Amino acid sequence: MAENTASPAKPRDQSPRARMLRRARSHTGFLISSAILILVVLIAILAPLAPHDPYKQDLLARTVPPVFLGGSWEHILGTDALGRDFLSRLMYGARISLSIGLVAVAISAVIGTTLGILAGFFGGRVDRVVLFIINVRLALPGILIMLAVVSLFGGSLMTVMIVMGLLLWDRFAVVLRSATRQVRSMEYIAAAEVQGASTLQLLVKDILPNIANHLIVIATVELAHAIILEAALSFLGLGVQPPTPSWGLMISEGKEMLLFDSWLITIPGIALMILVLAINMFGDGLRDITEPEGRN
Amino acid sequence: DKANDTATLLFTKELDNANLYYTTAREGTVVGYSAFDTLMYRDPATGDYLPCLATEWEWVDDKTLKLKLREGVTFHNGEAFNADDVVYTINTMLDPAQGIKNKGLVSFIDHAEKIDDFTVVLHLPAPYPAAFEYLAGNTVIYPNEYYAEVGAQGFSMKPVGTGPYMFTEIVPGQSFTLERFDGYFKDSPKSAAKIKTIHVRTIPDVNTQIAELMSGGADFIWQVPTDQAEKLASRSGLNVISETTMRIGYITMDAANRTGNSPFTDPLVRKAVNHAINRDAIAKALLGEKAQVINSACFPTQLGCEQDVTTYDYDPAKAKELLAEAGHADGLTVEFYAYRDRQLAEAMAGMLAEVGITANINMMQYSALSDKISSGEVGMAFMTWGSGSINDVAASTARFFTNSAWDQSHDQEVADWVNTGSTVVDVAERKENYSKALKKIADEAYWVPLWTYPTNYVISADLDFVPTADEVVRFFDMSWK
Amino acid sequence: MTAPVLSIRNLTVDLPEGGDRPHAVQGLTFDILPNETVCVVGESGSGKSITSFTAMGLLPRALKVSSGEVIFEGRDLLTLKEEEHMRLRGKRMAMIFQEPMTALNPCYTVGNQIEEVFQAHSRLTRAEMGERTLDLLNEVKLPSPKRIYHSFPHQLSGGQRQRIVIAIALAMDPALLIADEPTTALDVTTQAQILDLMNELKQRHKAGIMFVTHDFDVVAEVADRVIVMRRGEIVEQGTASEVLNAPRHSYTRQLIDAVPRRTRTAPTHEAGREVALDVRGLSKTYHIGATMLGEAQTIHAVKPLDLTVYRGETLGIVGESGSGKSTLVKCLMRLTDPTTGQILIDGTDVAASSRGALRASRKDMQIVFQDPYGSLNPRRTVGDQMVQGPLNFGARRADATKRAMELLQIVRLGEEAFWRYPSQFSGGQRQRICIARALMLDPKILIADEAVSALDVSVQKEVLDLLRDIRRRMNLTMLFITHDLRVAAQVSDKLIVMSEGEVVERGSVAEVFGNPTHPYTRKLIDAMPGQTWEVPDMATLGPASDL
Amino acid sequence: MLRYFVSKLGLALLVALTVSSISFLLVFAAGDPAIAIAGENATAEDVQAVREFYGYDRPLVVQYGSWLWGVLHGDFGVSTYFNQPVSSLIGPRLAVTMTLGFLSIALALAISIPLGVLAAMRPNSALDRIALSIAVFGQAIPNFWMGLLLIMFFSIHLGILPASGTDSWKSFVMPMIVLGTSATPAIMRLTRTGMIEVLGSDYVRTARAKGLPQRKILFKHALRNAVIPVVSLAAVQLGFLLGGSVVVESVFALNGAGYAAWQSISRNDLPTMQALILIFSMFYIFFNLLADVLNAWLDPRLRGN
Ligand SMILES: Nc1ncnc2c1ncn2[C@@H]1O[C@H](COP(=O)(O)OP(=O)(O)OP(=O)(O)O)[C@@H](O)[C@H]1O
Ligand SMILES: Nc1ncnc2c1ncn2[C@@H]1O[C@H](COP(=O)(O)OP(=O)(O)OP(=O)(O)O)[C@@H](O)[C@H]1O
Ligand SMILES: [Mg+2]
Ligand SMILES: [Mg+2]
Repeated sequence: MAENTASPAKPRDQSPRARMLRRARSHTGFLISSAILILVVLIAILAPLAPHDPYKQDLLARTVPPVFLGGSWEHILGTDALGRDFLSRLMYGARISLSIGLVAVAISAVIGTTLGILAGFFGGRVDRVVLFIINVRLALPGILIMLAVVSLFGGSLMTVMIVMGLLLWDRFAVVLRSATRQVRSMEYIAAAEVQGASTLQLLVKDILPNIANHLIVIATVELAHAIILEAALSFLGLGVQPPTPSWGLMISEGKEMLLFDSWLITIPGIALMILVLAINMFGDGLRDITEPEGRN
Repeated sequence: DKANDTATLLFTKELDNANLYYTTAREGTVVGYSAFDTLMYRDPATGDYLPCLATEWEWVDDKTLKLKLREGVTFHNGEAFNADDVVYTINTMLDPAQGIKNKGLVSFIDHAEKIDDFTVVLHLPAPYPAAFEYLAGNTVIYPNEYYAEVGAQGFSMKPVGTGPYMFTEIVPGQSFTLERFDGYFKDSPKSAAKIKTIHVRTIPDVNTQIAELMSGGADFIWQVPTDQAEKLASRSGLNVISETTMRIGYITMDAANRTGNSPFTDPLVRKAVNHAINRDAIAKALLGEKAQVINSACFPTQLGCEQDVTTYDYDPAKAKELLAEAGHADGLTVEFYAYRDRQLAEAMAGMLAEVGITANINMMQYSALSDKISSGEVGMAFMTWGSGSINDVAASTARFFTNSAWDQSHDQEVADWVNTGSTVVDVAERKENYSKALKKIADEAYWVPLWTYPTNYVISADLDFVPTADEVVRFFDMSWK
Repeated sequence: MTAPVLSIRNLTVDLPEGGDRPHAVQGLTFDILPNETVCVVGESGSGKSITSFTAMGLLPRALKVSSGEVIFEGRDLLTLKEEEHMRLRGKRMAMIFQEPMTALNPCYTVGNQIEEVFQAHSRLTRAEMGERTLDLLNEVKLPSPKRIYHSFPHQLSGGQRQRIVIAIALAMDPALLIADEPTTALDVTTQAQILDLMNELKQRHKAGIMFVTHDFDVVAEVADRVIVMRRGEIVEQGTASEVLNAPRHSYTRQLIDAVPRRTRTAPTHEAGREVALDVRGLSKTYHIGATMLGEAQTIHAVKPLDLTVYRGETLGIVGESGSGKSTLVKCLMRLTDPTTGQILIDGTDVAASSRGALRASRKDMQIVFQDPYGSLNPRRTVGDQMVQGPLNFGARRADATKRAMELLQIVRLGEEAFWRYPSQFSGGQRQRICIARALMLDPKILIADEAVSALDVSVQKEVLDLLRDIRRRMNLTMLFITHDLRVAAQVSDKLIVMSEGEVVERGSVAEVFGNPTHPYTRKLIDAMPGQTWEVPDMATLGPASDL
Repeated sequence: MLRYFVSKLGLALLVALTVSSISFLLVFAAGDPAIAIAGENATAEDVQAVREFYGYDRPLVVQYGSWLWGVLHGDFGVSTYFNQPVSSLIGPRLAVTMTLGFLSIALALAISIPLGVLAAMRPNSALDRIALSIAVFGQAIPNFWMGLLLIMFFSIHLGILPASGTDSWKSFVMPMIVLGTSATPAIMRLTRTGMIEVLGSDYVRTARAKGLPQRKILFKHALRNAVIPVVSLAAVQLGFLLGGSVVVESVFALNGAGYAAWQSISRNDLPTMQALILIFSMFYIFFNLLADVLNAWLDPRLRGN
């Protein structure tokens, strides 16, 4: 509860970053999710160390179950419908899924942030135009547009990333617009302005650092969103092209056998879920850690 | 289910239009057999043409066919069948203003002429040997008065035919219901309907279909992927039947260099691709026992489908050699398009990779891909073709090797043979021309002919049904055990 | 002697771990009698609000009472069950809060919000409730109670809302009324009315009132007894006249000494005849587009006005909230473009200069804002923000840094402040940083927009002293905006009084205070609280008792 | 007030117009619709004939103009795939999707608001943690997987719910759960933060000081204010649900508009797709206006005087 007790700020410790790190160290959710994310990233980086070639098929060893369901140690997580080693595909899949998410989010972050900051900073006509663009974007049923574009250009990894990037920027724009507006109205911006700062300086030195926390938090939300979305596109057969092993594609390939060899969908499904869960928890943690900064 | 004499059938795709001249989908063909009748009927077992709405026919000359019609047949709405219906149906559908979709059904006819109430003459613009295939296939006869009254759109919502089943309800995209037509004419080569109600629902997801079947919500599913079908076979209460169909798979390669930089202009490369793919292994593993590897660019039972052609066995070493000879010792990267059977495409791409051909798979919607192919932008594609269940090379090879937009080889010699084969009437002559064409196609390795597709049917144990090889589900052949 | 309404015995409330001190309040002991107003004063954070909340049972969860008793009508509130306490709240004890703008739920009519009290604590019928509510609205002197009854909070002014809050508090005739800075957010005229009302109600309802404030003028106006708190402890208590006129504790003395005198303390400045700033016909009109709130609006925030400020002079600009003071300043600084008029500095018309030319002229005029928390970028070090200005105008970093160090010394902060972040400074310190930053560019004119309003009196005094000092040292021209007449009187050479975007009065401090011509000015001066109280001269008092 | 709505409506129309032209262009870029219409057996001549028959050989602007003119007269054209008027085709499908959309949003609100309120009452308590985990979980599980799992459990294992179809209310239970849980996390989070903020607000403190019971404070004073941003979010989410029900509709074989839209995309069924995209965007715009009105009712500050 925020009883407005403006306690006299005591010089206590160093930079805002140092205080953030201190808060981070005592935030369990943040620590756990960071650990998971680091693990996934490591797996993605170390994918070349996978036990098998993820593309090497063996039609005589199809759908071998994983070790714990009676398979062999040769294929720890079994093989898929074309006899490819599941563990290896899963490891490469981490790479694909993460890069899809990251690239898509990078693109949308650039678009959304630019629009949001412009609208929030300049207001007036610029704001109206940006709001209109945001409205148009929101009114367009995104997933349908995505389907249309992917079915047009084919679902190469690039297309999927770009299309998602071009359609997921709305949240960045909306949130950063209001965050920028808020920061814009702060007196330190006026102060910098009367000190002769140029617009670019204001944007880069004063606005951006103060909205960076929003940016990062949304980026995590959208990252999770993009990864899930890729899975949905793959489900409809319009995601990444085979044989590229994205987790979404693996789930969608496994879905055929859901009723019989359910591990084909369960393993990548759980992997995906843990990743998305971790990203979301990470985002929540980040929000908790950075939020109080807004006050002073 | 058996208790209320209603069989529920699940289809993956919907019946887009119950007015059969406006659909090219398999579902239309299927319904056509049960709700309508054609002038003739082809016995699925023997391949003979039996009298149906027409009782007798004779060729007056190469281009004129005279038919005697059956008397005493009535449409579902009570309208009597006579020559007016036949003439009206054919001439109406030939009118370009109608904008029908499945032009092939009538386009071989110039016009129909009424001689008397039960005699009509069909005038063909040119000799057309495969005419009976169509007349016995989907060139169904509509009631003229009713059709004139409701028009094309009205008819698709409430179609009326003479078939053993009549439509009672159509929910576009979702389901349709057929009811036994008790006034079906006695002497029909098709049998009368046995089950009272046939309810066909569209469920796009195979898992959901299986779930419905296992939970008793349906009696019949088909086109089930082989893996699932095999697993379902062990379940009690369900029967799994696998039956061949006329659909073949093939890889087409841009031998005519329409894309501008095609490596496939070199026959060595095309042969290498042929050698690289282990069709047997894929067919066996992924399509099941009923799948047959083919070597000729047509379905084996089709009239004129020459079997004695050059074959290319699985030999990766040879493939590599050929590639090296063609100057691609370091390998080759191509775009590989496909519109269905992702797994099969993947398996083939995997094999191509083994010999040094990196095939980047591009899965696309059928329409988008056919657009791309016919505008000459595709180097290599994995396609399938069902010949519209027409048992004649005219419906398969003839489509792909006559210099049309679909022709990826543009071999004038082949085109001439195929055209002759499709237009002369004499069967021996036709076979000879097709044979020459198919031999050259195989020699030149324009295609990689792959395999035939079996269809897996999974039906509840209560249901008695024997599928036919033409991929047409005849509702009137179904009965309860 | 009558029994006290509220009797606090040895109360200690703990602060959560990591706070700046272990206890929010410690060892508090005091009584409140019926028909008595007890003022609790002290600097911000001294524990005034925590004490009130403890009595009301509204303590934030993070805080825990560790010892003591709060006896109300014979019962210890601290051992009471939550439901019982709930039944007392609003009925036997009531509270008024500082911020009237947000104290009422925006979604319900004020009538509804008053009636809720009756619903919770009485068995009146609907009609009776309505009647009682209207009576209350009358009692707190709201015009046309019927209309007010059906109004939503946003349709009322701050002063009107505060009356509603008071009406809510008085609804059940409570024995104890706690008012936590009930007038701090209001302007002087409204404050005067509310204080009158409080005095009147005390008599009528015979309630004991605990009145929390940090303003000694207000204390002088309403208090029977005074309690002075510092850092969670009571340092002094006594009757109003004892504490106000003969404070014993050094802290109390310090507080009272910081109260601005109504007379000018700064030595009269020999203003030159050189014009530093000449403003002609300046006006600003805001256009608000139609929103869901209503039709499009045109607000004449500043109506055409003329101003002349001479070099070295301090011009005080006073006026109540919304009178256009800040808008005027924003126009002068060209933070917003004026609608009409000229702003002449050294013969250049700033109002007409292009963006580029504007940057150059910005050097001449600098500003210090009201909010010490909002006017420093939390993500940049103090030094970084200070040197940015000179760098923008082409100075070398080394020179700028040197200058910054000097200025930090001048505003009495160590050089190490240069490397630290704003969050590590208190409000007063931040305000000094802002002043230093403004001086980095060697401006000719310094504008202070409510630069001390957000600060505690003692801190306020320090900053004012600092400003005075600097002004003398650097021969600065200053525009000093405030709504506090005492502060204005203390620092200004000349005054202008603004009301509804217009200058209604101008002249020297003595002229304006001594002989106000405009009725608005007169009203403003009359409304100043604590007029009867002369701040005692600390030098005449004996040694402080705590020494 | 009225002017405000008129201008807002004007803006909405402009948005709709832009959306429709964007989708129009997109659909045209997606390949020659004539080929899709002509079908598998068509020859090049057939395709050309179709092109002329449907007027796809006219300039794009002309086609767009005539389409728009038709729409203004309530005529969305004829589906090239089903060969039926689009309006009669999509009517029942929209009904299915709307039913599903409303049920799902209702479920989402029914779960997320109480949960959000409970979580906000004691931030960082066990209950709060559980609520947040539910939220995160709901976000992390792909819709189609959850759908198939539900089918496995309720249809095959327990046999109490139909796996597909729209025959009875039972058919909507599982789709509603899947779609509803996907909308839950965002709404719950917003309710929670909103409630936390409102519970810390001055007017709630005033309400406490009045001695009001907890129930009344929560539901009368706090919730109404906290729910205002939730209304806007729910409107946006509802718009998304309608457009995004593709996956769920295909899993549960619901013959809805989302699935139809997707199918029309893959079949180049231009008129149907155009109509659906337009209608979805109109829904979005309409729900947002509706949310504005609802909020104006909830919050008198947003009303005119
Ligand atoms: N919810 C809370 N959590 C932690 N500490 C708090 C909380 N509320 C107040 N405090 C601390 O308790 C101390 C006393 O605060 P209190 O609000 O009583 O001060 P005050 O005298 O009312 O100040 P002001 O004049 O600014 O209102 C301060 O140090 C403050 O930081
Ligand atoms: N950006 C703006 N848009 C529209 N109206 C504004 C804007 N800024 C100020 N106003 C209006 O202009 C008038 C003058 O405001 P201004 O902030 O100058 O008053 P002030 O005297 O500084 O008040 P305070 O003492 O509260 O700071 C007010 O009615 C205010 O509502
Ligand atoms: Mg306080
Ligand atoms: Mg102001």
